[in-house]
Amino acid sequence: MSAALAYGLAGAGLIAIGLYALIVRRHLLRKILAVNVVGNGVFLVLVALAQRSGVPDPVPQAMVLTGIVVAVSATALALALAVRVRDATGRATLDLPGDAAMGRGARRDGAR
Amino acid sequence: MKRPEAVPSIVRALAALLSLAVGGLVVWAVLGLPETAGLREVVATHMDRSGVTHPVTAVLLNFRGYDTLLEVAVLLLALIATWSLRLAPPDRNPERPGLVLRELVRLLVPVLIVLAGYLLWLGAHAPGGAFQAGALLAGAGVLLILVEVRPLGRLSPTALRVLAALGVAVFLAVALLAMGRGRLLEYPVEWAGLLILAIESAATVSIGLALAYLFRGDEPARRADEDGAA
Amino acid sequence: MSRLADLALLPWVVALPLGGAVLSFVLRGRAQPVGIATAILTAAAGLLLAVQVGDGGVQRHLVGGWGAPLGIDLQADGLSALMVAMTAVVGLGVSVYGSAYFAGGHGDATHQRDYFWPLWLLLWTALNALFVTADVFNAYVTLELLGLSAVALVALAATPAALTGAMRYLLVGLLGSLLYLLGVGLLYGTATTLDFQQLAQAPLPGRVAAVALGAISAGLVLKTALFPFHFWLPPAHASAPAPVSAVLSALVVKASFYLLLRFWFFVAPELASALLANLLGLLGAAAVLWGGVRALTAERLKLVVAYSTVAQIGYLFLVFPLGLGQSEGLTAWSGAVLLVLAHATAKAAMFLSAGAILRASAHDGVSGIDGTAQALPVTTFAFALAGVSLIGLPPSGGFAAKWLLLNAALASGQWWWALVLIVGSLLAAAYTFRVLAHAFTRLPGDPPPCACPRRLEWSALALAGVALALGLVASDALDLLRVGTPVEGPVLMERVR
Amino acid sequence: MDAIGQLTLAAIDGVLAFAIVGLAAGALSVRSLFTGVVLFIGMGLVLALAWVRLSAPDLALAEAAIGAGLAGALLLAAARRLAGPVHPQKIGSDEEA
Repeated sequence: MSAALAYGLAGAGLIAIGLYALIVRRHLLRKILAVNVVGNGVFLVLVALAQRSGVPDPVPQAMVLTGIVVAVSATALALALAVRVRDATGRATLDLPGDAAMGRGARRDGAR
Repeated sequence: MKRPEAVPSIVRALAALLSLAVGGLVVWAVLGLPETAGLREVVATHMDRSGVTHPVTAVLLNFRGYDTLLEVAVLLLALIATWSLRLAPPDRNPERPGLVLRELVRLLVPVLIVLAGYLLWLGAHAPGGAFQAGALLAGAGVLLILVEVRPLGRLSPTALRVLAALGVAVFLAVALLAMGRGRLLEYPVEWAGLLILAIESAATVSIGLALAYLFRGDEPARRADEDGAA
Repeated sequence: MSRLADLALLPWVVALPLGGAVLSFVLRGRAQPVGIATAILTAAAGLLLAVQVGDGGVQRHLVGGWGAPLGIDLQADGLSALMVAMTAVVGLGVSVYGSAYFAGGHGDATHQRDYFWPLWLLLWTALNALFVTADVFNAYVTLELLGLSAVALVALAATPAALTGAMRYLLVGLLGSLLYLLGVGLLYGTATTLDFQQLAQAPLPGRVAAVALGAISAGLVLKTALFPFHFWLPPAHASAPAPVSAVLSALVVKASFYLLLRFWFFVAPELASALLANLLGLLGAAAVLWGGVRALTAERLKLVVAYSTVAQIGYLFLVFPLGLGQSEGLTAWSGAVLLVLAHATAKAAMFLSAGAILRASAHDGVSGIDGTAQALPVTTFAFALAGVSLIGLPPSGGFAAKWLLLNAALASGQWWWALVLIVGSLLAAAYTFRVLAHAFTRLPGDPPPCACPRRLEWSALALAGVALALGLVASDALDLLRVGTPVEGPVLMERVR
Repeated sequence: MDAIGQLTLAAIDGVLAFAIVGLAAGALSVRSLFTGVVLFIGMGLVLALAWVRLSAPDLALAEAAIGAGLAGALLLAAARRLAGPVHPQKIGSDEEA
């Protein structure tokens, strides 16, 4: 098994685990971690598949470097928003207390 | 900390199925990819006109510099967006940070700043560059925040905003100036190295500042009342 | 027009709003004048670009002078030009509205105004950059810039509902972008290029291309809020400040839809099986019905308008079964793109008028707007005009668009899609009249006072007017769309078989 | 490179790949959020080693500094705030929402 293949498979694994946790976990911090796990999985696949012939290709590396900076930017905003959501609603989940704001849609859609 | 787990088991089962399917498809695709050398050769043949000798830096700041311009804008956007949320200022530690920690930070911060400068310069011909250097600067900022010193605390809020936007501003200005003689971001070959260094230096400052202030969360108010030496 | 042909407008439609965003952030107290000036310049550049493409054909700009696959190219064909022009028109209307909406009033207005401008200009940057990029990875960066600025603008409302809606929007958007990026990586792994045109010409081996396009489509469908992935849209669009709701519904969901069109009509039409096209059409049909029913039953005014967006997005996806691999493809293609334009202007007008109406009404429920026709006649008129286009009554842009889709459905023998169009229009009529009936309910006594500057009312009316007039200039828009068209064939304007 | 050397490297790759997936799974399933964040940071550090093995030293540096380092600091700070007291603050009026 080549190095590229091993990491490519690990990337696929991260995508699957992260996707599952993003849907199933309720706490916002955990959801944010899950998105980051998916992201790291995608990055691994990107670099690994450009590495199969053994020579490094700088273009996917530059793409992933861009991706890492975008990911940390998004994570920072997501964390700030999570803190803000908790300050406003008292809980760090996507559920709104009561359905004051959304009407019936809140319960149905909020379950996701 | 307790885990709020009220997700019905049917949702869990469906999520598990979906995740397995997605993971399986990715594996299937990865196994089916042809072996290519990618654009390595194309990059290599154009390196002499890029102004730098490290291929990743050449791609990031010259060949695909437009991506990087937008990427620096994304980081600035994250800072603007976070500031727009108006978080409550971080809780103050009830006891002052210990003397050991303060001394350690006093020692580490200059080291990190020097290292950042080194990484920035290194990027032209070896692994390194603005993002890694900016992260080190931000690390120094985070350390200062941990001992309750606001980095660049003597600056006015407007000056802080100028520094945060410097990376995008310089990058965009260079890109547009290059258009005077050619196309967007088309550096004259003999100037490419210098222009890239200028862009990276400005970007390093902005990246470091943005990341450090993202750690802090709130935008410093107009009156700077809590800062010590920085 | 030789001077115009020489202008390199492609970089400017991105550079202008980006520079304006930076400036409005740095000069915080003067964010608004900077923002207005930038909006005018950006809109002018966008409209000029459309003229340039109409006169001179497809425009291309090699950033850095390298050219794909090494560098990133910018390109505007008819489709891109129409999208940039649409953004210019809606963007200008929203900017005028925003300049009045965030002024004065409660104490937080200054904070909102000072952040609205840099965030909104960054969003405009992202939209234009996305519409003119010829590079699939660059499109990923613009998608992230778009998503994050949209989320921040929703959160500007700072209510619990808006903050929670923004959070969900962020998580869904990030997942969508990452799926897109995964597909882009796989495409690069097989074709060694990131350029749309070169990808279209490269041989894409079966299974990798299938997974790549699957991931890209899944990510973009999630971001476009196609049923059943619409769950995040109503909470976000309905709880944002009114000008932001307008931008989200009118423009932001169209950006990911535009990329779907790029991939399925330009890059890999040969990979689109009838099964896939019909599946997308089916989900679109479900969206039309579900969105229409929910809009009809929603209690809050802005939720009505948001669910109407879910329904109207559904129509757009009929382009896949009607346009891909059909001999009447160009008719459906023209209809769908025209509907993108018509919905953008009409929905922006509707959200903007809803924002003004809510300022004058007792509460945010549909029943709370009783009597607004007396207090805000201009705004109520704008809402009604926008409704005319959403329903698809002549002579509006919505009518021309649905007429084309209807012709495509009948001419290709797929009458069941025509049924969806008709039922959807009836639902649209029902929810529009439900709102208008309340607005025209006379209240005893004087109309309630409203802190509604004229700019709030007239900018909404102007956009509604554009939506209406679009039907009259539809053939000009379709001529522009033919520049670099991926679909051939006649445009069945006249007859229904 | 001799056979033993290649085998050793393959083993290292296998262990790193497993560690990445294992740490991610742990980060997303462990009971305590703090532990989850710490495991996530650990995953970032192992990922940096993986980038070295994939001949991407730029990414290794960036991952260690940004992906694990700064994102880790952000996550830890947020975890602390999310576990701490709620800061009631001005929220927008519902009049418009």
